[in-house]
Amino acid sequence: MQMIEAVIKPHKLDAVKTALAKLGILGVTAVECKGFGRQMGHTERYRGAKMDVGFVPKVLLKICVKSEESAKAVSEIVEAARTGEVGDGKIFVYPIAEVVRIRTGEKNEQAL
Amino acid sequence: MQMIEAVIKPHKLDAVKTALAKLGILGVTAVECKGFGRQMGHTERYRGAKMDVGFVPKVLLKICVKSEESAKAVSEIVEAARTGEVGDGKIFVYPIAEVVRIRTGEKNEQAL
Amino acid sequence: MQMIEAVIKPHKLDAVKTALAKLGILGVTAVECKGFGRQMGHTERYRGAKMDVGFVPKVLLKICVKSEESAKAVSEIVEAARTGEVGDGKIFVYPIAEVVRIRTGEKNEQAL
Amino acid sequence: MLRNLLASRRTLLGCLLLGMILWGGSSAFADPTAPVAIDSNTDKVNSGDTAWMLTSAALVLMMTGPGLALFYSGLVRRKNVLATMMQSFILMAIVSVVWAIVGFSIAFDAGNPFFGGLHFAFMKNVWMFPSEYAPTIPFSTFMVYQCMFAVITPGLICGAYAERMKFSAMLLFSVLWLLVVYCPLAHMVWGKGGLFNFAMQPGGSLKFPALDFAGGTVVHISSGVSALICALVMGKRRGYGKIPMAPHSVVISVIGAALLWVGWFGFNGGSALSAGGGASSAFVATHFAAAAAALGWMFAEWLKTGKPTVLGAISGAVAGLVVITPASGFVGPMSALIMGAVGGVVCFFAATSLKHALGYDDSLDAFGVHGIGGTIGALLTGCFAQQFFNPSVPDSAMNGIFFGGKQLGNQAVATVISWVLAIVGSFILLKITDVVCGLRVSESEEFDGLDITQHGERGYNLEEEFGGTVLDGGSSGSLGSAITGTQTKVSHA
Amino acid sequence: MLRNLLASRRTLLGCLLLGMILWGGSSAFADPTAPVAIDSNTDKVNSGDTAWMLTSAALVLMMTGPGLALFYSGLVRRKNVLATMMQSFILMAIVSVVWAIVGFSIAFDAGNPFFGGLHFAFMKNVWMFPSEYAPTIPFSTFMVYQCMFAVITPGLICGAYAERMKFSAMLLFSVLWLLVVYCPLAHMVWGKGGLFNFAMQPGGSLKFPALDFAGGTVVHISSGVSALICALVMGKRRGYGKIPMAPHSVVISVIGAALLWVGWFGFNGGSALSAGGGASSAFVATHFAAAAAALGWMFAEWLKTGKPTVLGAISGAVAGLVVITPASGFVGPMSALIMGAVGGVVCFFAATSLKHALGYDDSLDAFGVHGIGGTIGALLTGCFAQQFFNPSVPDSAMNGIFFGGKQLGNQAVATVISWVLAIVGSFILLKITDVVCGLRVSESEEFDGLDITQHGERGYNLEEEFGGTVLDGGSSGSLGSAITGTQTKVSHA
Amino acid sequence: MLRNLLASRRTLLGCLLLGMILWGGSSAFADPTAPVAIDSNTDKVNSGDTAWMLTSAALVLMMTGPGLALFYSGLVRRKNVLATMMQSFILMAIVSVVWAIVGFSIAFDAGNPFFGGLHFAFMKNVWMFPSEYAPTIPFSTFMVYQCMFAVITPGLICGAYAERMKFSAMLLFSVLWLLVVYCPLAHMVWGKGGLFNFAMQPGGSLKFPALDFAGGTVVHISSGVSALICALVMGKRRGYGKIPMAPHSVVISVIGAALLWVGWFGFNGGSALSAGGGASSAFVATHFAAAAAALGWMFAEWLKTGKPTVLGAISGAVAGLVVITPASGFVGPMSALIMGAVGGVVCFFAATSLKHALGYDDSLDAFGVHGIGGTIGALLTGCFAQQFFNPSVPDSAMNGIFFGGKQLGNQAVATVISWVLAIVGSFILLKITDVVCGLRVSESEEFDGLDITQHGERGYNLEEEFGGTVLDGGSSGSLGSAITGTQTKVSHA
Ligand SMILES: Nc1ncnc2c1ncn2[C@@H]1O[C@H](COP(=O)(O)OP(=O)(O)O)[C@@H](O)[C@H]1O
Ligand SMILES: Nc1ncnc2c1ncn2[C@@H]1O[C@H](COP(=O)(O)OP(=O)(O)O)[C@@H](O)[C@H]1O
Ligand SMILES: Nc1ncnc2c1ncn2[C@@H]1O[C@H](COP(=O)(O)OP(=O)(O)O)[C@@H](O)[C@H]1O
Repeated sequence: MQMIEAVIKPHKLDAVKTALAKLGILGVTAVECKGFGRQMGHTERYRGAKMDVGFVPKVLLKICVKSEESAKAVSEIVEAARTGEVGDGKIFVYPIAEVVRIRTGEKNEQAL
Repeated sequence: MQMIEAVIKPHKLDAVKTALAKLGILGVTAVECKGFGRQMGHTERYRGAKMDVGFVPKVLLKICVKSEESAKAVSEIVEAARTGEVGDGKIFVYPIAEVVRIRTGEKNEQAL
Repeated sequence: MQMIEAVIKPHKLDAVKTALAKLGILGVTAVECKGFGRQMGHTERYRGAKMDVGFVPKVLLKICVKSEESAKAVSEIVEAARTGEVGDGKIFVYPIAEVVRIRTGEKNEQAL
Repeated sequence: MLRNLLASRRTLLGCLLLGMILWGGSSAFADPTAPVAIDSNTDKVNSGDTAWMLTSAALVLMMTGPGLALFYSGLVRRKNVLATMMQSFILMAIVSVVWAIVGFSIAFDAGNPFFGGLHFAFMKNVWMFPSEYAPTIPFSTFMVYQCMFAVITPGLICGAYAERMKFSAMLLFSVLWLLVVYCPLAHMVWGKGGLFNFAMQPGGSLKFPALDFAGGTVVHISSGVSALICALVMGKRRGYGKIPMAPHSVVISVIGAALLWVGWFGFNGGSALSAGGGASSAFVATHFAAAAAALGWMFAEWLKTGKPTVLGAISGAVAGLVVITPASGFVGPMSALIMGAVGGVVCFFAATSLKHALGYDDSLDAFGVHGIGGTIGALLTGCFAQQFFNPSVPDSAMNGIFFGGKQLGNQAVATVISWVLAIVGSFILLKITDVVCGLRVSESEEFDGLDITQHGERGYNLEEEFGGTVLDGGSSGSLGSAITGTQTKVSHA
Repeated sequence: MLRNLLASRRTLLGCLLLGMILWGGSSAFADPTAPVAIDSNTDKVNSGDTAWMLTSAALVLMMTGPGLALFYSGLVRRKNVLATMMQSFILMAIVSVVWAIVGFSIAFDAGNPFFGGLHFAFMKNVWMFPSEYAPTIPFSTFMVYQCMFAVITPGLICGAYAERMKFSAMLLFSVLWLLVVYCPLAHMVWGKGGLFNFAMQPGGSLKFPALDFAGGTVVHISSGVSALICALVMGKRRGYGKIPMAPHSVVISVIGAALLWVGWFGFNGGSALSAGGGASSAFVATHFAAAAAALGWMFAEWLKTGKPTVLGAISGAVAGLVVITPASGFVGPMSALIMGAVGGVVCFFAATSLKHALGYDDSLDAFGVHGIGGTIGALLTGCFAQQFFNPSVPDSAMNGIFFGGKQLGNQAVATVISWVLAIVGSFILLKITDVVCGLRVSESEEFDGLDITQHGERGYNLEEEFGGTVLDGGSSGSLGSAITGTQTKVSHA
Repeated sequence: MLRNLLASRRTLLGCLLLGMILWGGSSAFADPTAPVAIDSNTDKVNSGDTAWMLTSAALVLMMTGPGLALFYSGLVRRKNVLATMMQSFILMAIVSVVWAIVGFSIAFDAGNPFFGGLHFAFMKNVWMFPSEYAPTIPFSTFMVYQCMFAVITPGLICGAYAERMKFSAMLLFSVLWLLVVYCPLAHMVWGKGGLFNFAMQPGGSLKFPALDFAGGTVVHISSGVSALICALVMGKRRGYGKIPMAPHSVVISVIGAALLWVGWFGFNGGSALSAGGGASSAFVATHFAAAAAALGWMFAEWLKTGKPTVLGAISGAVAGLVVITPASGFVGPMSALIMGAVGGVVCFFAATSLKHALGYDDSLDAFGVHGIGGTIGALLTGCFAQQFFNPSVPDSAMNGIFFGGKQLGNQAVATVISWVLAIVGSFILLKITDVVCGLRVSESEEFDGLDITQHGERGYNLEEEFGGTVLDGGSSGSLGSAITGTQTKVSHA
């Protein structure tokens, strides 16, 4: 199994989830995060003090999939999350040693 | 070493921490997250607009352990976090290449 | 490629980012998190009920780097994030199977 | 299950009996009281007094919403914030309606020493003409001012059952409590011919003229003691004492406390029912008592635990306001200051040491602050009252014991009777409510929070990015885009 | 682009024409009205009435800020919270300035049935002397009280275009709307010689004396109907009906609603322009209507959807306040209660079923609550009014139809004319604004939120740990550390 | 360490000397002033005036809490929100107590031109009888109204030392400052026989009758200039100018600003001490100045930086309120409008360009808004004042220079003396406080935030899910579950 971590623009969350659902992937864990990269944060001003926020709000998705599904899932995510502008985000794929479903204790592929 | 990532129900956090402490594992990093899966989010209504929240609040725990302790730790977490109802969550185990304690620069097993 | 995950004290974020920028590493994803470990949380009191908060706010940084840059990056982070007091945090290094830049579909080293 | 029901049945029977005895007994006391005089001459309406009383009425409503709503909802956990606000808000609505229909009449129509009659039911005769109660303002002004008191009193009890009571149960209990505990008590203390009324008692012999300027017994003892009963009958919140239940936002509690302080000027100052020396004197007493009590609680805590908390300071201020309530129109500024300081320190110990020693879960310390504070206040009024500050007091024998009077006894009687009425009344009504619709939410509902389970809403949606789905609403019609023909111009940055 | 412009030009031309016809037509009606009498004798100023009116003015300003600002901003998404507050706040500023310069004069100087003259422009003669409008208070008190009404009315419209209108467009539109819709309508209803004015109409024949105590037509119909036009002309928010747009903090909306309720006592009670039976009666009606309407909406929702929401209860209270506004000085307490209950239920359906059926995006239901509520209120006033409660009504024929009068007809006329004026006026002014500066923000600005794109700020910076950079400010000078010579002692814990 | 102490000793010595000179000098000026006349006839109490003054007192308290508490605490970082609120709140308490004991007497008892006597200490004679200061209201009303001014003034200074001062130091400094700076200045301006008092000066020759209607010098210059000294003496917040210190919630600052605006009607309008033309005129001036200043600041910023910020608009409104304070009872509506606009623009530059150029860290711009605004206001009063609007002004020579008078000179003298008193007084008192308990928290405390380190609390506990442990409280007793015998029925959903 592999863990796909995708850092995406927050408003693409729905599109990505829909795309994954089409592949039959329903389990996803999402984390709010802040991205630093090419895309710049905006500027704010408070009583004349100008400040640059530095980061851009992003969502980090974690999707655990069977290794053979991984490539397909990655390409679907790329498709769904792309706007073509800087800051669309990155996908990282990790090897996974084991997966367990807490409710049943099932392991690995059964656990997904 | 391995990194155990456990997505659990938030109110099980204390139980899991206690269980880990019994194994002598005191270091844990916790992240608020939102889970999408079999368990459904609740429904809200604002001025007649009914909306489904979609996600369920979860906590993502990251626990780095020695590889030989991993199996024990996983089974303890399963034990402590289980309610038997849908949405109890998942555990993912990752291989880890290196661990460093920032304060001392110690590496790997000494760093835990 | 490798994924460096660093759990650091929040106020060290700027120093770490600056250090990484010196190595030419500009892409970082940051997540708010809570740490449990040797460092203790503070105590609060509300109408005489004394409670221990248990956790300490931390920031989890994820930085994906080429494997050959990893060692250098880790040592720079250790340098920048250290205060010498308990709770400085940990660094975990994961192997990564694949990286994709969503905007372009570029893979692996080009995607960084 | 069955046992519970049986137990409840037995309790109910007992209650009914007790109720009948009370009611029956009350007629024994009944003197034929003359009806409340209403003067159809509006010339006697004084614009200054009316201006002050309308302002005061607005201030007292502001105490409940947003004052109390904020004070209490800041102290609960995030998942119960709306439900707690709702308790205050919906009481503004439902109590007012019940008050219009029958509550006001029970409290303020002439009747026996315990209940008023029904001449003012459905607001009959409650119009622009001044009444015997306050001869320089319209009777409707008096009524609506008193309405605001009736609104806040059951609102105070909410503090005891916060985070676990069913919304339907809370509605039912509050309405019953208003009719069975509040209105009769208000009648006894302020109503024409009431048991404790010192100003309008047409020669009754079995009376205990008590000094309660703005509701130490009627409002604070009644609600605070009932709160204790609620906490005991309902049991603790799940996890109480084991998991931390830190206030989700002391910030909004501070706003609430400050608004309570400001509103209390209407509560106590308005109880003079006119704008002159009496109102001014009550206003000053209120302010100094609150100030001294905030310091009292804060310093007591600082000494005991090493840190002066913000929650402590605001709780102290509220405690001081409670303590001074019955006394405010009868005491001088320095007496008020002393009463406040005493109140702040005592309530600190009540809400911290006492509560934890006894182990009941009065979530937001409605008893510790209002029950204890109200009791102290009623008794201290019997120590510090001075006819000098209130010429309407008929006799200097009603001075406090520190000023040569002997009022303390009557104050104690009024206090005890208020306690008894609150204890018995609340216990019975809780049991009735439990039978009718159940008091507590289920374990899983308590866990998920009242906001989502009772009201289907969440207080804060700060993480808007995680989307969700619109199930219904907003998508069927198409008027929004169609009717205008040409699309409106959208400027591009 | 070009087509749009052409279309706009054509529209503009039409508008101008229409405007000229209106203006021209108005002179046809014009009777030579005597100037507003001002009494240079300040002895007639009554301190009680003045106290109440100043208090009321303060209360009405509090309705806009923080009341309305909170009520509305709680209902938008987090990224638009400040922009929504700003709309209320900046109206407090800009409307007041326009009011001082010319608005008050247009509304309250004597003139023709549609517009006042310019005798009071730049606050000339608006000083401490009492006027014909309110002979017991300074004219300046009357003016500033009315100013607060002018402030809140365009503020109510904000609910319709929230989350998508450009700040510059909002400013321009509001000022134009004030001058073209609000001031004339206020003149018609309350101004000396106005078309609907029942109290001060010097013998005009083409008049429709209407009862609008505190602004059912002037404030609520005008703003509510204009809100509908805004929603239609501007189109829906992007994603409306597809992505959830849950209120980001019902908590602050509850605070806002409670403050609206409290402030409304000044709005309606103050409209008596003195502190006596009339103010008291309006105060009571206001309170009971709000209470009944909160319950009405809540129970209707509870029955229909299974859950009583907090947002429902507070919306209901506001609806009740709207409904009672025109009637408050003319009806008895129980009539108010019934009107409120009806209003709560009807507005519930308007803001939920009706809106979703038609599909326009009135973001915060300015139309559903104020448009519908105002209309119901104006008509029900024609059913429930009683001369008994307001001796200034000249004729018992102006009683409501339930009390033997026949006022309903005139109420309907006033309602229809208000609708027409609001529809035509708003449509034209939106088109003008669109041409001048564009109505809507761009798609990406709407996506990023108005706070950051229109104002360069964010409402909440709760995650302070993620740093950022200071680009400018605070680092150049060095006075802060240098001047004191020795560093201040820093204690170590 | 030692050097610091020596330095401090030397400073202290200097201070004592200076104090003695001042005190000694003051007796040189002293005319034998007649005691403050108190009229034991309560018939002269006017209910309308009293109603307005009590309302105003309530409004002014509301300015501090919740107004100022919200305005300031929204501007700090999340970790200091409660500590900042606490500063406002605890001043409501501690200043009131000091005021009762001795503050009021120093300020308002007759005495020399600099200090009052002690006839009113411990509230002696401060009862329901009217006084010379305000012959139509109880003296206690006057006292409590002035108390609210004493409460807010040190509260304004908090803006300068926010986010870094020790709580104990803040308490001590505020009390000293009240007695050494505020009370004497209030005496000079408003006290019988005070140096600048134009109305009640029994023939002193060395006097400078100054116009300060509601406290431009007493409240705003004194606090604003002291704030500057605080900022300079205490030094910058750590990281100032390097790490962003964005306001954690402009949302609550907007609420605060709106409440300040509303409350200011009591502040300025109430300073007429009666409800008539004077109050009305001050009310109107207040409103228009705030409105114009909000626009002034906003448009200045819009032009200069390209974006109109919400924080700018609300800061502007507050600046306008400050500027108009000394003038409000002496100027007409259009003068107020102009003064406000000027004030808004000037304070914008003071709080942005000036501060950043000089580099001191006046965290929340207490100096930029109150110091500069108060100074402008005092001087502009000498330009725009008109006897027409305030018949109590004895002589039309006291008109502003734009209206044929020559008051500007005296206004300048009063301004300069206020600056000097504030500078010297604050500097000395800060040094004393530093010696006694240290001014600043330690570096690590500043880093962790004042909420947790000074008060042991956090402002927001929004992430309740991360648990923690209850160390103490709630678990020992068992009354909560035991007493009721049978468990309460828990309904299952
Ligand atoms: N090396 C990296 N390690 C971890 N996260 C990264 C890295 N580079 C980029 N990111 C994340 O991806 C997001 C998008 O990257 P960015 O450089 O802004 O645009 P793009 O992906 O279009 O080149 C960043 O905001 C950051 O969260
Ligand atoms: N494939 C997956 N990848 C990542 N997280 C997952 C995956 N499947 C489930 N999860 C996480 O586990 C949680 C529980 O899963 P769910 O399907 O609701 O119940 P259960 O684990 O009992 O079958 C989800 O809310 C989600 O956070
Ligand atoms: N085994 C672990 N797995 C995951 N995170 C850990 C582990 N041990 C520590 N951490 C994280 O590192 C942080 C610092 O650890 P701590 O023991 O407090 O100090 P130090 O790193 O200086 O020994 C913790 O707050 C926690 O977030």
